[in-house]
Amino acid sequence: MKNMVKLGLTLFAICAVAALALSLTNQATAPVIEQLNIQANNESRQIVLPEATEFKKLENSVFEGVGNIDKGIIAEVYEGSNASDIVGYTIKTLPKGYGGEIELIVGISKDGKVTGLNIGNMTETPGLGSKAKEPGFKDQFNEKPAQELKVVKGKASGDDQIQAISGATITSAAVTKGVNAAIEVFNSSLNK
Amino acid sequence: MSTLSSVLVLGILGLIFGAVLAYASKKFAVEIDERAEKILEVLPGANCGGCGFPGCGGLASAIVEGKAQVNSCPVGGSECASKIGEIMGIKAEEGEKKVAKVICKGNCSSSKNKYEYEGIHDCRSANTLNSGAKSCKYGCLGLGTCKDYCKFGAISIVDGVAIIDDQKCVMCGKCIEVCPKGIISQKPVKQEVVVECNSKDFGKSVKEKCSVGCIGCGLCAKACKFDAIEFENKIAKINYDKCVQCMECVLKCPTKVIKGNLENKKKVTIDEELCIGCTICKKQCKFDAIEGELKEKHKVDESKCVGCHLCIEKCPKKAIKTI
Amino acid sequence: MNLVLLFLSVVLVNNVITSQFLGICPFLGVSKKVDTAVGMGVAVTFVLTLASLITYFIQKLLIVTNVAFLQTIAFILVIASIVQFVEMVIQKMSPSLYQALGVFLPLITTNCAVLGIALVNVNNGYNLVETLVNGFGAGAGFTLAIVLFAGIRERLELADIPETFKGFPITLISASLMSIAFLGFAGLIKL
Amino acid sequence: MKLLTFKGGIHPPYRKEYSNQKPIERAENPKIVYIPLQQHIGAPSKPIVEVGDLVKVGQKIGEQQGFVSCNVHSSVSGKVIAIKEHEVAGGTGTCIIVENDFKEERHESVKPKGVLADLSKEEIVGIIKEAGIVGMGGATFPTHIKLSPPPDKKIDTVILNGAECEPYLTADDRLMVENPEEVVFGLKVFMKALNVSKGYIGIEVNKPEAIEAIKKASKPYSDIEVVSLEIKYPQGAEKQLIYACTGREVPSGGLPMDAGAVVNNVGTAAQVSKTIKTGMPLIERITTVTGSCINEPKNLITKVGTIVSEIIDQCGGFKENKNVGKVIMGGPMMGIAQYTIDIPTNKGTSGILCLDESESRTPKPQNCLRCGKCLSVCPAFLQPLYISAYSLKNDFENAQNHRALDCIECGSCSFVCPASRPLLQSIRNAKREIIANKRKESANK
Amino acid sequence: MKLAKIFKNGLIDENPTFVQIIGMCPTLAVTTSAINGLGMGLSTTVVLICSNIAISLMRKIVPDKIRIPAFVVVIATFVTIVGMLLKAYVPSLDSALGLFIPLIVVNCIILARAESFASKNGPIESGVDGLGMGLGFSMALTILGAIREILGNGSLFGFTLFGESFQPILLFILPPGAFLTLGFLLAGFNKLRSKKA
Amino acid sequence: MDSKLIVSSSPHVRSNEDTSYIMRQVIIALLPATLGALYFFRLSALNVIFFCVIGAIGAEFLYQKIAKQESTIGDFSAVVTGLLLAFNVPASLPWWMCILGSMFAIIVVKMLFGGIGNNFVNPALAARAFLLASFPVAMTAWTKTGVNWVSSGNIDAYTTATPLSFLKHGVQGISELANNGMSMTDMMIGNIGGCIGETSAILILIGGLYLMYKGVINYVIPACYIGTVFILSFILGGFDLNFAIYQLLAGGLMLGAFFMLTDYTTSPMTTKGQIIYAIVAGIIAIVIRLYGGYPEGVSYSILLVNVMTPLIDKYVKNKVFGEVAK
Ligand SMILES: Cc1cc2nc3c(=O)[nH]c(=O)nc-3n(C[C@H](O)[C@H](O)[C@H](O)COP(=O)(O)O)c2cc1C
Ligand SMILES: Cc1cc2nc3c(=O)[nH]c(=O)nc-3n(C[C@H](O)[C@H](O)[C@H](O)COP(=O)(O)O)c2cc1C
Ligand SMILES: Cc1cc2nc3c(=O)[nH]c(=O)nc-3n(C[C@H](O)[C@H](O)[C@H](O)COP(=O)(O)O)c2cc1C
Ligand SMILES: Cc1cc2nc3c(=O)[nH]c(=O)nc-3n(C[C@H](O)[C@H](O)[C@H](O)CO)c2cc1C
Ligand code: SF4
Ligand code: SF4
Ligand code: SF4
Ligand code: SF4
Ligand code: FES
Repeated sequence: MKNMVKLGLTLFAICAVAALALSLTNQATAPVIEQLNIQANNESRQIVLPEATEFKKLENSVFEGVGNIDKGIIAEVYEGSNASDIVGYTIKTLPKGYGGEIELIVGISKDGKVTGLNIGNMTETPGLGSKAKEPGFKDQFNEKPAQELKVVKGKASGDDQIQAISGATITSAAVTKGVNAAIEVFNSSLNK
Repeated sequence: MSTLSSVLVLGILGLIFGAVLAYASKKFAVEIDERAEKILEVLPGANCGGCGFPGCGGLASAIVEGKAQVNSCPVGGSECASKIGEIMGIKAEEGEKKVAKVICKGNCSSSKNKYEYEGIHDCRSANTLNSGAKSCKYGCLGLGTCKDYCKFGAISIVDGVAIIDDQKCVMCGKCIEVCPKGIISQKPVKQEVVVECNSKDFGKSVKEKCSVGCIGCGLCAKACKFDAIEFENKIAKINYDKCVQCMECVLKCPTKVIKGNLENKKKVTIDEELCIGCTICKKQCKFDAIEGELKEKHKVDESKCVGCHLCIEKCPKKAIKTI
Repeated sequence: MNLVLLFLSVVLVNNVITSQFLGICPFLGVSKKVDTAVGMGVAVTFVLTLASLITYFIQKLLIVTNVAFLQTIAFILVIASIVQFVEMVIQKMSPSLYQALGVFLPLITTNCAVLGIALVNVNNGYNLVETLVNGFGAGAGFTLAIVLFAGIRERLELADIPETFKGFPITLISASLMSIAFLGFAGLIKL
Repeated sequence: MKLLTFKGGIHPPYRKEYSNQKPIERAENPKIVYIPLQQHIGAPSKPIVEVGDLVKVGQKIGEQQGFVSCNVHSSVSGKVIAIKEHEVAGGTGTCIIVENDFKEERHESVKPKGVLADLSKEEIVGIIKEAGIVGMGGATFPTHIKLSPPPDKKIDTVILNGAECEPYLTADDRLMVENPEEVVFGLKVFMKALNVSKGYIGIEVNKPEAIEAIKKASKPYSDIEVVSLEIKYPQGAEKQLIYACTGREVPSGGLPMDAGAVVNNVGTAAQVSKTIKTGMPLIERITTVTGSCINEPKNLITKVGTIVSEIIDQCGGFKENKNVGKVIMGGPMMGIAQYTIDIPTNKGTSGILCLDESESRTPKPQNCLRCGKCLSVCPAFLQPLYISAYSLKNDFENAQNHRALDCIECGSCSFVCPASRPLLQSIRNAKREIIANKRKESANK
Repeated sequence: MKLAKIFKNGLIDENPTFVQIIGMCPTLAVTTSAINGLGMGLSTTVVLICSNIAISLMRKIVPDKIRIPAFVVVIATFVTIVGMLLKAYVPSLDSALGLFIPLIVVNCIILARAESFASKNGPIESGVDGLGMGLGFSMALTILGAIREILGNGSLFGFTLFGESFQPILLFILPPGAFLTLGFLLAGFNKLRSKKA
Repeated sequence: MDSKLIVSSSPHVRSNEDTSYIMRQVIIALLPATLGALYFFRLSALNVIFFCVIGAIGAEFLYQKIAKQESTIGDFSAVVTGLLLAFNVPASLPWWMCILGSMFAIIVVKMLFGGIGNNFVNPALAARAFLLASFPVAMTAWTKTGVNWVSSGNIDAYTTATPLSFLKHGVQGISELANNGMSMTDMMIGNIGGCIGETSAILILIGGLYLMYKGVINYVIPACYIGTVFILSFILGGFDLNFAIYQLLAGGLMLGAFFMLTDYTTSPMTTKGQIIYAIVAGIIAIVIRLYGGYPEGVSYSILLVNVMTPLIDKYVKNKVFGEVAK
C-alpha cells in the first residue's frame, strides 16, 4: 500500500513538473501560433481577392443546402470588403482529389469573375497531382467568368475550359470541382 | 488557470497510473527466471524488435532458453553481448583449449578417386554411394559437410581435404557430429604432432589406395621414448597426455603421415652463466643428451639431442635455449 | 461517412505500413516467422483498438479542461501505462495467451502506430464509432501487411541472396516491392 | 477396358526394345563365385562353412542372424577358397568365394517339398524362409517376413507385381511370357500362405505377350485377376500398385499390410514355385543385361555370385565405339551405379545397365523455377522442391515437416525437373538424417 | 577522450539508422527531401539531448516499476515543447513533418538511449551520447532525403539540379522509394564494412 | 575402360525439357502477339521491344559479370521478362525508360533475390508498376494504332484513350466505346489503343493455347482468373453480357491471365492454391477496374496476389498419399 502511494506520488510529481513546463511553453508560444494562423489565413484570402482589405466570416446558412453541390464540400465563406465596399467573396472548399481532400480557397469578385485560387493542404502525389499548386495550372482559373468550368485533356480552347495537368486528371478535375462549387454558391446565394 | 488545470490533469493521470501499476505489479507478479531478469536489465530495453524476438523480454527469455545467441541484440552491441555472456555463465574455457582436428591428409594427389562423383556437395550423401569417391573408404571426402555446419568459419577445404583453423575453432563439436567418416577428433591446441590417418585397412591395401596413409609399420612407436604411441585398429594413435612433441616419430614415419613442424625441432644448449648444475634437466632427458654432474655446469651433446624441449620447461633457472 | 469504406480504406489504401509509415520497426523486426507475425498483428490490433477508445475519452477530458496542448504527453502516458497493465494482467491470468500475445505487448508501447493512429483519430475529428473502426482497421492493416511480409521473408530463407544484401537490405527491398504492389489500391477509396 | 493406374508419375523413355524380344538364356557356369553374405535388407547372414570346405549346389552356406535376415546358399558345387571382404554392389562386403568344380552336385536338402494342397501355412513360410527367398523386384526384402503378418493385420489381397515399369528391364516380362504357369502357381502359394481369396497380377500394357500368357495360365483360377495397367513409371511401386488394383491407400508411414495387401514380384513368385516343386533355394535369377554400350543385350539366368564383367563379356562385351560412363545394377530410375564391374551379382540383380558417357552425365543443377512439375509427378503427392531445398540447407526439421519420410524414392521428381535439381538425392539425405535423429531421440529417452 | 568516443559511437559505430536500424518510421516517412530529413533529424537530436540529460539526472530517484511511464513522460514533454516551438517559429517545417513531430515520442531511439545509456551514466556523458546519436540520425536522414530528392524530384535542398528536360523518377519520393533507397544504402554500408573487415 | 566410371544417386536419366526449353516455348507463344504489335504500332513497337529485351539481357549479363556469377542468360528467362515488360508499356515510351524498367525488373526484382526462381513478385509487372509510378505521364500516353510509322516526338497528336477508360464509367461506357469507333472486333484483333502487347485478345489467346498444348502452363490459373472477372463484371455491370465480354477483351486481362499470372516463380505450387490465387486476383482486378484509381487493374492484381503466394504455399498443401484426413 505504501509502495503504491509512493509510486503514484512520484509519477504525480514528474507529471506535474512536465505539465508545468508545458503550460509555460504553451503560454509563450500559443499567441504566436494563433497570430501566425490568423495572418496566414488572411494572407491567403488576400491573395485570392487582392482588392479586399478586410474579411468577415459569413453564416454557414449562405451555403448550406444551396444549389446542387456536394454536401460538406464548402467549408467557409468570407465576405471581402474594401472600406465598407463589398468587393467579393472568398470561399473555402474541400473537394476530394486523388489522395484525399484538397484545401482550396477561391476568390470571386463582386462582378462574377474568379479572382484567384489558393491551394492549401493536400495529399496529392508529389510531382504529379501536386503540380496543381503551380501557377501553370492554378492561374488558368484567374479571370474566368463565374460559370461552370470544364476540364479537358490537351489544349483548352473555350472560355469555360481548363487544361488538365497531364497525368493527373483526377486532381485537375477535383480542383475544378471545388471551384465550380464555389461558383455555384456565389451564383445562387451570394450574387443576389 | 490553464497552468493549474494542466498540472492537475496530468498529475492526476500520473497518480492514478502510478498507483495502478504499482498495485498491478504486486498483484500480478509472475516468477521469471532470474537470469532473464538480469539479461533484461543489461539489454537496451528499446523493445525495438530488431532481434526478431518480441521485445527485449522476448529475447531475454530466448537467450535463457538457449534459443538465441548472446549477441543477438543489434542495438546493444558487443558490450551488451559480453555482459549477457557473463550472466549466462559462458566462462572462459577451463583448462587447456582443445580444437577439432581432421585426421586425414589424403588429398587429391595422394589418394586417387575410385570413381567420378556427380551429385550434391554433401559428404553424407556421397558416403552412401560406395562410401564416396575417394579410394580409401576411411578418408575425408572433402565435400565440406563439416564446413557447412561450422558456424565459426573455422573449416576450409584444401585440395580435397578439410582443414580446421585452430584459431577460429571453438570446439562446439558440430563437425565431429556430422562427419560421416567420423574422422574429426579433438586435440589440445598446442598438440602439433598428430597421426593424420584413419584407415583401418591392412598396410598393403592402405598403400594401394593412398600414398600418405598409416600402414601400421610401427616405426613410430619404436621411435617414441615416451610410450606415447599405441596401435588401435591398425593405425598409430598418439596419446596426447604422454606426447612431448619431440617429433622423433615424425622423422621416422615412412609415409610422412605424422604431422609435426620439424622447424620447431631445434636442438638446445645450456647457458653456462645461468646453469647451477641442479641435474634436473639431465634426469628429464630421455635421450641421454645432457652431461654433467651435480653442481657442475651441464652440457648438451648435440648429436644426441633431438629437440624435444622437455628440459627447457623444467629448468628452474631458464638456462636452456634452442639453437 | 460509411464505416465499411473507412475500414477498407485504412486496411488497404492507407495501410499503416505501406503508405503511412507507422510501426515500421516491429514490421521489420518481428516478421521473420509467420507465426510470430500473426501474434504481433493480433496484439497490435488489440492495443490499437483499446488505445483508440481510451484516448478518445482522454481527448474529451483535455478539451473540457482546456489543456489540449497536453495531448501528446497525456496520450503516451496513458498508452504506456495501459499496455503495461494489460501485459501484467495477461501474464498472470492466462500464460498461454501471454505466450501468444502478451510477449509482444512491451514492444507495442514504443510503436508509432499506436500513438500515430490515436493522433490521426483526433486530427480527423472522428466520433467514437469511427475512432474504434479506424483503430481496429489500422491494426487489421498492420496484421495484413506483417503477415504477408513474414510469408515473403520465410520464402527468402531458401533463396540465395547476395552477401551484401543479406539481412536488412533485402528485407527493405522486399518491403519496397510489396508497397509497390499496394500502390494498386491507391485511389480506390476516397474519403 | 479402362486401364488402372495411380495419380502422378512420368513417362521416361522405356528402351525395352533392346531386350524384350530376347528369350531367356542361361549364362555360362562361372569358374569362381563370390557369394555375398548380405544380399537382402537386414542383418548379414553368418557363414557356416569354412575355407577349404566342399560345398554343393543349393547348400546353405550362410545362416540368417536376427529377425530381418536371410539364408544364403551356394550356387555352384566346389571348394570354398576364401571368406573375405570383396567389392560388392554398393561398397564392400564379406563374400564366400567358391571355386566351381563343374560337377553340379546338388545338395541333399534339395528335393521337392510336396503337393501344395498338403502343405500348411506354416510349412510354406518355413520352406520359403529356409530357401533364402527375398523380394526379387529389387528391394530384396526377405519374403518369409512378408508372409507372416502380425495377427491383428487382416490381409485379404495378394498382388503380383508384373508392372516392370523401370525402363530397359525386361526380366519380368520375359519370365511372364516364357513361364506363366510358374508365376501363377507362385501366386497360389502366396494366397494359401496368407489365407486370402483374392489375387491380382498387375501388368503394364506395354507387355501384351505377357498379359496374354498370364491370362491364359490363370484361366483355371477364378480368384485370380489379371490387371492391365497404364504405362507409367512408377507403376510398380507397391503403394501405387495397391492403389491401382484396389483403390486403397497405404496409410502414410504404414506398410502394405496396413491396407490389407501383400505385394510380391512375379520373379519372387516364380522362385517360390520352383522351390516348392524342386526344393531348389534361391541361387540364380533372371538378369537383363542391356544399355547402349552392350553389344548384344540379353536376358540371362545368372548364378548368384557371378562376376559382372564375365556376364558382360557373354553379351559380346562393350561396344568398341562407345565410352562406358556408368554401369548400373538395376534400372536407370532406381538402380545403383557401380564404380567397378569386378563385383558379383546377387539375388536382387534384375538388370545390368551400361550407359555411355554422354547418357551418364546429369546436367548441372540450376535454380529451381518453382515450375511445380515435381509436385505434379510425385506419386506420393509431396512437394519435392521444398523437402530438397530444406535438406540442402541442412534444415532437416522443416524437411520432415514437409513429410520427407513419405517419399518412396522413385526419382520421378528428379527426372522431370527442368532445372536438374538434385531432388531425390537431397531428399534421401534428409530421410537418412531424420531417421538418425529419431533414433538418437528415442535412444535418449 | 572518452566523450569523443561516445560521440563517435553514436555517429558511426552504432549509428541508429545504419547499424541499429531503429527509428524507422520517421526515417522512411519524412525523407522525401533533404531539408525534411535534416529538420526531423535535428528536432530529434534536440529531444534526445534534453531527455538524455533529464533522465540521467533523475535516474536515481525513479523507482523501477514506473520507469517506463516516467521516461515516456519526460520524453513527451520535450517533444511537445519542440513541437510548439516549431509551430511558432518554423511553421513550414512543422507542416512538412506533420504527424511525425509528436511521434518523436515513440521513436525507439530515444527510449532506447534513455534505458540503455542515460539511466546508467552521468548527465554529461548522456548529453554527448544524445548529441552523437542525434547527429548520426540526422546524417542518415539527410543522406536519405538527399538521394530521394535528387532522384525523385531532381533537386537538392529545394534547388533544381538539372535542366527542364530531366524526368525525375517519381517513385523515389513515394513510399516504395523510401524502402528501396534505404535498402540500397544499407547494402552499401554492409559492403563498406565487409571491405574494412 | 580406362577412364573412371561415373557414380551418382539415382535416377540416372533426366527429361530433356530444361529451363531454356520452357522459356523458348513462352517466347514462341508470344510471337503472334509480337507480330501483331509490330503491325499495329509499327516501328515504335519495334523500338520498345528492342530496348526492353536488350535491357533485360544486358542487365542480367552485367549483374552477373559484376557479381562474378556464372551467366544464366542462356536460359532465356531474361528475354521473356523483357518481352513481357515491353508488352506492358505504351508504344511511345522513350528508350531510356525501357532500359531503366528492364534493369529494375532484372536487377532489383530478380537478381538481388538470387536470380531466376527466387523473386517473389513478377519482375516484368513490378517494373511496369515502377515505371507507372515514376513516369505516369509517359506511361499513360496511348498511341493510336497504325498511324505512325516512325516514333514521333510529338506524342500528343497521336494519343488516344484505351477502351478501359470508357468502361470505367460502367455499362454506359459501352456506348462511348462505340462512339469512339471501337467495336468488339477491333478489341478482339487488337486495333485499339493500349500497351503494346495487350491489345489483341485473339493473338494472346493463340499463344496461351499453344502453351497449354505444350504443357508449359495448365488451364487452372487462366480459367479461374478469367472466369472470376467475367462473373463479377457480369454481376457488377448490372447483368449486362456485353459489358462482361468487353471487360475480358479490354486491357491486359488475357495477357495477364495466360502469361503473367502463370509465371511459375510467383504463383502457388498446388492446384488448390492456384485456384485461390487466381480467384483472388480476379476479384482485385475487377475491383480496381471499376472502383480504383487506375483504369487497369490487371497488373496490380497480379502483383498483389504474388505477395500472397508464399502464404498460400505455406498453408495450402496437398494431402499426402496415404495421409489420414484430419
Ligand atoms: C503512384 C501514382 C500516383 C498518382 N497520383 C496521381 C495524382 O496525385 N493525381 C492524379 O490526378 N492522378 C494521379 N495518378 C494517375 C492516375 O491514376 C491516372 O492514371 C491519371 O489520372 C490519368 O488519368 P487519364 O487516363 O484519365 O488521363 C497517379 C498514378 C500513380 C501510378
Ligand atoms: C519407385 C518404385 C518402382 C518399383 N517398380 C517395380 C517394378 O516395376 N516391378 C517390381 O516388381 N517391383 C517394383 N518395385 C518394388 C515394389 O514396390 C515392391 O517392393 C515389390 O513389388 C515387392 O515384391 P518383392 O518383395 O517380391 O520384390 C518398385 C518400387 C519402387 C519404390
Ligand atoms: C522393417 C520392415 C518391416 C516390414 N514388414 C513387412 C510386413 O510385415 N509385411 C509386408 O508385407 N511387408 C513388410 N515389409 C516390406 C515392405 O512393405 C516392402 O515390401 C519392402 O520394403 C520392399 O519394398 P519396395 O520394393 O517397394 O521398396 C517390411 C519392411 C521393412 C523395412
Ligand atoms: C509461363 C511463364 C510465364 C512467365 N511470365 C513471366 C512474367 O510475367 N514476367 C516475367 O518477368 N517473367 C516471366 N516468365 C519468365 C521467368 O519465369 C521469370 O523471369 C521468373 O520470374 C524469374 O525468376 C515466365 C515464364 C513462364 C514459363
Ligand atoms: S572431414 Fe568429414 S565432413 Fe569434413 S569434408 Fe571430410 S569427410 Fe566431409
Ligand atoms: S564445427 Fe565447431 S568444433 Fe568443428 S571446427 Fe567448427 S568450431 Fe571447431
Ligand atoms: S521440378 Fe525442379 S524447377 Fe520445377 S519446381 Fe520442382 S524442383 Fe523446381
Ligand atoms: S519426392 Fe520422392 S516420391 Fe515424390 S517424386 Fe520425388 S522421389 Fe518420388
Ligand atoms: S520508429 Fe520504430 S516503430 Fe516507428
